[in-house]
Amino acid sequence: MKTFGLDLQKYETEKEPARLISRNPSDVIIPLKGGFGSALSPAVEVGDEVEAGEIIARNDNSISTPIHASVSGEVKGIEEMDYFHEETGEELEASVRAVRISSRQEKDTGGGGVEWKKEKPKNLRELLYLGGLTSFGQTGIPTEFNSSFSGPDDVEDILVNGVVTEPFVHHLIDYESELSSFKTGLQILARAFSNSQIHFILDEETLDDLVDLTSSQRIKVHSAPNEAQMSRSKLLAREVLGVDGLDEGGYLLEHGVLALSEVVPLMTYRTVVEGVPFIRNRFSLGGPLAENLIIEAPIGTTLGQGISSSAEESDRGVTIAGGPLTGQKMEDMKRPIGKELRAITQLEKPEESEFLSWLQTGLTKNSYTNAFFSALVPGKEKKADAGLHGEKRPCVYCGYCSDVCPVDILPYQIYQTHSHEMVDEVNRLQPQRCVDCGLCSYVCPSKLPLSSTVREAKQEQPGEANNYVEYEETEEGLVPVVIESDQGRGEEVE
Amino acid sequence: MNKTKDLFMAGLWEDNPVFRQMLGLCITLAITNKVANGVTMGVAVFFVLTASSFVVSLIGDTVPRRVRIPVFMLVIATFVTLVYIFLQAFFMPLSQALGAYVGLIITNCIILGRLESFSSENSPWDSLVDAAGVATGFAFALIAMSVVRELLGFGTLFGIQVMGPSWTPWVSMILAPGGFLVLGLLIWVQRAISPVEEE
Amino acid sequence: MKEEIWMVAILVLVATISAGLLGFVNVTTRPIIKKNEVRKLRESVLESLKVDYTADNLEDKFESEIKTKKLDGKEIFFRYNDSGELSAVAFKVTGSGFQGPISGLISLKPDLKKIIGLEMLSQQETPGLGARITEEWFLNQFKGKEVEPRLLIVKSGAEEANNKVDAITGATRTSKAIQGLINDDVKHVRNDILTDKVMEGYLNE
Amino acid sequence: MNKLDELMSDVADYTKGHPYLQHITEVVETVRAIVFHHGEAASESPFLRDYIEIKRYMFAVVLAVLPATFAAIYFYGWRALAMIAISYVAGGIAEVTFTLVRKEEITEGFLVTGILFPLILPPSTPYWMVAVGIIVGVILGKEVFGGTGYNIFNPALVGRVFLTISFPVAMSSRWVPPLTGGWAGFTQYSVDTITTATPLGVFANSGTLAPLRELFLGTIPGCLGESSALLVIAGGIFLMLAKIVDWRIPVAYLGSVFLFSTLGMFLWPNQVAPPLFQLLAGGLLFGAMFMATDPVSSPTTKEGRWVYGVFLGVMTVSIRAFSGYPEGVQFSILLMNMFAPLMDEMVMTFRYGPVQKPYK
Repeated sequence: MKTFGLDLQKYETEKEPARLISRNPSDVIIPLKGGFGSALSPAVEVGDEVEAGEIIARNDNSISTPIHASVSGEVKGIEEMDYFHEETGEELEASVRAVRISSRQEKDTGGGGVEWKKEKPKNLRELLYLGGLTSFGQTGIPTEFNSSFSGPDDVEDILVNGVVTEPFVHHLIDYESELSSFKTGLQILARAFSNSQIHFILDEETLDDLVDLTSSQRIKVHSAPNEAQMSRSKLLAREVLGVDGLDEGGYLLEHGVLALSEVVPLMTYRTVVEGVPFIRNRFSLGGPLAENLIIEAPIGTTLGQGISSSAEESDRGVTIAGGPLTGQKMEDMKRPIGKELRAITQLEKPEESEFLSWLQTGLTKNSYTNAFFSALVPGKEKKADAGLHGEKRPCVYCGYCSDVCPVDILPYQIYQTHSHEMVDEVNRLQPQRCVDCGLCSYVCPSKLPLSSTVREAKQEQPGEANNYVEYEETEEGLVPVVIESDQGRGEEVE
Repeated sequence: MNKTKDLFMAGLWEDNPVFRQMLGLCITLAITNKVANGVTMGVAVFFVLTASSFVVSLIGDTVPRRVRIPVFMLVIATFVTLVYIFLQAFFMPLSQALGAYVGLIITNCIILGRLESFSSENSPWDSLVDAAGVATGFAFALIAMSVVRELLGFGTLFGIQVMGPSWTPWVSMILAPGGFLVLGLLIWVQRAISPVEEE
Repeated sequence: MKEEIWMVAILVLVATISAGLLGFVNVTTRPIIKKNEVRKLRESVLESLKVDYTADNLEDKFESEIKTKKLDGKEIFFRYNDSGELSAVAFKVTGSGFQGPISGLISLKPDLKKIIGLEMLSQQETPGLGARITEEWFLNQFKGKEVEPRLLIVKSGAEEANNKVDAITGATRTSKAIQGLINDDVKHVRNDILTDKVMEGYLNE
Repeated sequence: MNKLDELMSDVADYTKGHPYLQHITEVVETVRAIVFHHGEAASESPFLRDYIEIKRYMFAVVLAVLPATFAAIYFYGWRALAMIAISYVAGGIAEVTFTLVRKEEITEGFLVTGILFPLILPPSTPYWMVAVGIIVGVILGKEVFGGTGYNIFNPALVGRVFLTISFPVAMSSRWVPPLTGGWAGFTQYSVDTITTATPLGVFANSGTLAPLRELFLGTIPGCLGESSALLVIAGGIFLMLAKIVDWRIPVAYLGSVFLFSTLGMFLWPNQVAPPLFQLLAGGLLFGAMFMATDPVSSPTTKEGRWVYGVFLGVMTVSIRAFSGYPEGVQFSILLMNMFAPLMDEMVMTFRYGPVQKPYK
């Protein structure tokens, strides 16, 4: 699979599909905040017995989504834990409360579903809210229950992103065995948001089997050509749906687009039809150090227990939440798995010392350029590790970063102007177009922090302060802050 | 005494007209391919600058502000013409080598600048010292540049062969580009020795 | 009003003093400057005619040996030997070089074919390259060369001939320019000014 | 090998504490970094990084000029190699001095400058001139601007042009005929100095064209590296395939030379040489493949690179036809280097509009 002339999938040598496995840990720790919305106060006390799927925290007055107990068992404790930014991975100084439950190892029982075809859209939205699904999307799924800053009528398009372009990241849905549930899930979403159009976007390879999905008028299936798309919802919204005005920045929801992950339709099906709320999350595990797995585990399972066997080896590898290009490094294996986790990638640490590496033929090295002999041996297994593969050097203006950029910005120019604090020049270069795909940093031979610099520049843009959800710690706990006005230079008062 | 020394040294080094203030570059670049030219021009500017500084400091208070520039120009022009005639009469070859540049001393910003900013408001003695410092600084810059350029460009100093007969002349040093290069390098050296204070 | 008058008065005063001073200096130095210029030209003439002179007897030598005539606006110097025969003719040759005008002084035998000597009066060629045309070794080459049919300045190492002079390495353009201006001016003088007929009148003093 | 690595690390540590030797710590560290690659993990996303690095990037260019270097030795003897060695040593000293004074890291860009520079010199250039040229190139072409990545001009060309205007005789009229047949230059040190002229010089003087086959193979006088069109093209194609240089610049440059010399041949038949001769003669191919494509001093945007290449072609043809210099590649590349940032700026203005200055 090629992305902008980059054959990133060359790194994946094992072609066997990922297996789906389940994990049932002995105890879970559930942060009272998952995805978009403020932190909540617990509705249970230490010593209480809880059932899997029982709501343990809820507040309809602030933007939030109810939190469920993900296993049946006894509440062992309510503790403070560090919180981190779900998109940027940045550690926040604030902390959230978390409930620790020890599992009774009983089989989860569904609460019995509803006939979704007969329900009113509003009731379906209530079910989504009560099922804990509304924390999805960059800014939450809008319902009548204060789950997002927008209302349900604001949603014009729902974009279900099934594109996978990063190496070692797998599709979370098995489109053969789970197709009917997935399809039903999409239909439920279509009914719940009756004013909107559902767009399901898949990469071409997977799409062929899914022709019958297109039977419904309300659901459109798009294919994203492999070479032209990076799996970023903003880019898909711009390129595939043709949503205008995204270059000015801001959340997708402000432009009427609700971007959802691939698992949401499946979880919707479970919540509405089977009556099981979103208590078991699904994520993919991949990378040279790990088996190719799709793991389903109760929310609150610690990372170490979630990825199990690989956990011991983490000292010789790097564990990344998300894909290798856009993910965040996970240092703490005790951190609970939240609702937002989609993928775990484990990469090896680089070799410590290599003799004259720049003279070596590099038969196993995959590279954007063909300066390695690996270019001549296409079938050869390609090494993927977490190394920088070189020293940081001044920019030599090779232009690789702008060549691979999917949104036609000039990362090296933004880097240069931003590091010289030339605010007007940075603004002119439109860093807000960036979709954080990380390809510029990936190809840079000078190993410059292009991607993070562009992100910084983007956040400094007028009106871009809210490109990432900002949290503020109040008496109620963490509350998402949406900054409406321009904070950039445009609003300066003399 | 200290003040006198400071005044002189400021013009000579810290505020060197060529290396620091970037004045008089036209002349500097044009004539410094031979040391003899540099020395002559240095002496000529020294004479014009000190003399006109002295005269202007004497009459500075008397001249109404509105006509001071014409008056200064007249004074400078007088001395420059004197030098020009003098050179033509007694140093014919030098006068030919320097060509129009002697006449152009009139428009040399160094001179008008010193008159305007210093001599017209200071005592004759201070003006004289200041002018002498600046003119020496200018001459120093000219000579420094012309030594490098003549040495590399002709292999000679004052026309005397010093680099040996097999020396290959660096033609670029004689031409304008060499002038720019040497000027740039010398400014670099000067600023490396006494760095410019950032404001 | 008073201030304006004062301004004018000052300006006039300064200008007067300055003009007076300059006038005085000019008057005193004019003869010297004039003399310098004449002397320079005469030096070149004598130089090109290969007349021995010293700084002291320059004037006498010139007066006694050289006759200056202005023909068709061109100054021509005739040299007569002791027996009154015309032994050499000298005149200016000018033209454009690579960087600017070049002017020189050429002296020829009375037949206007053989060069006695060449001197450069002014040039603006590239120092170290084209400007080497003022160097002795280059000018000395011209002695005894013939301008008939054409004087040629060729790359060093070429076949020797009566009308060939070595060029300056690396300064082809300047060398070509010199070749052109000598040939043109000599031809012009021979054909239009000092025609055989005219020459007859000058042959004997 | 690890022992050596440890030894170098110890040396670096020792110099760090030493009152005088501490100034050379950078050099030791750099040598160590060149010899041993130390795997460092990416500290922020993306965690997967491409294997291309500046050392390899620069080394690829050296690799690409190796065929031309062999040709230089074959045609002109081992003296060619001596010139390259001198260039590396003299330029290296200048480079190291500057990085030590500035306390910066030594960068790999010099690897390229050091070999490209001698290859664009006439084969009989005196050794001291090679040294002077490379030092001037490194200092005036690169270090005064702040080092690799900040230079406006191609350092090797700055050195070469400095030599051209400083020593016109040595640089433009002392060409030697190449050795051919058998082992040719591999068995001797240098070529006897028989002054001859380059094909372009011959054309400028007499209008005679050299046979294309000789130009293609390189058996005609010229600068060290540029003689053999064949090997230069081979190196250039390697660079373009390896994506080290952008194919747009050579293509635009050579294409525009072809176009404008065809045009010029009809308008000024006595001055403009025919297109194929123009393409193969002199330093055009070498310049188009290795000099004009220097990423630092050429435009970075694709559109800018097209414009750059086209202007280069016009300049080269014009200089060759109408100026006093028979060869115009060095001057046109240096001149266009100056306009490279402007071209990028224009592309950005087209793409994003002008810079808005709200508070001016």
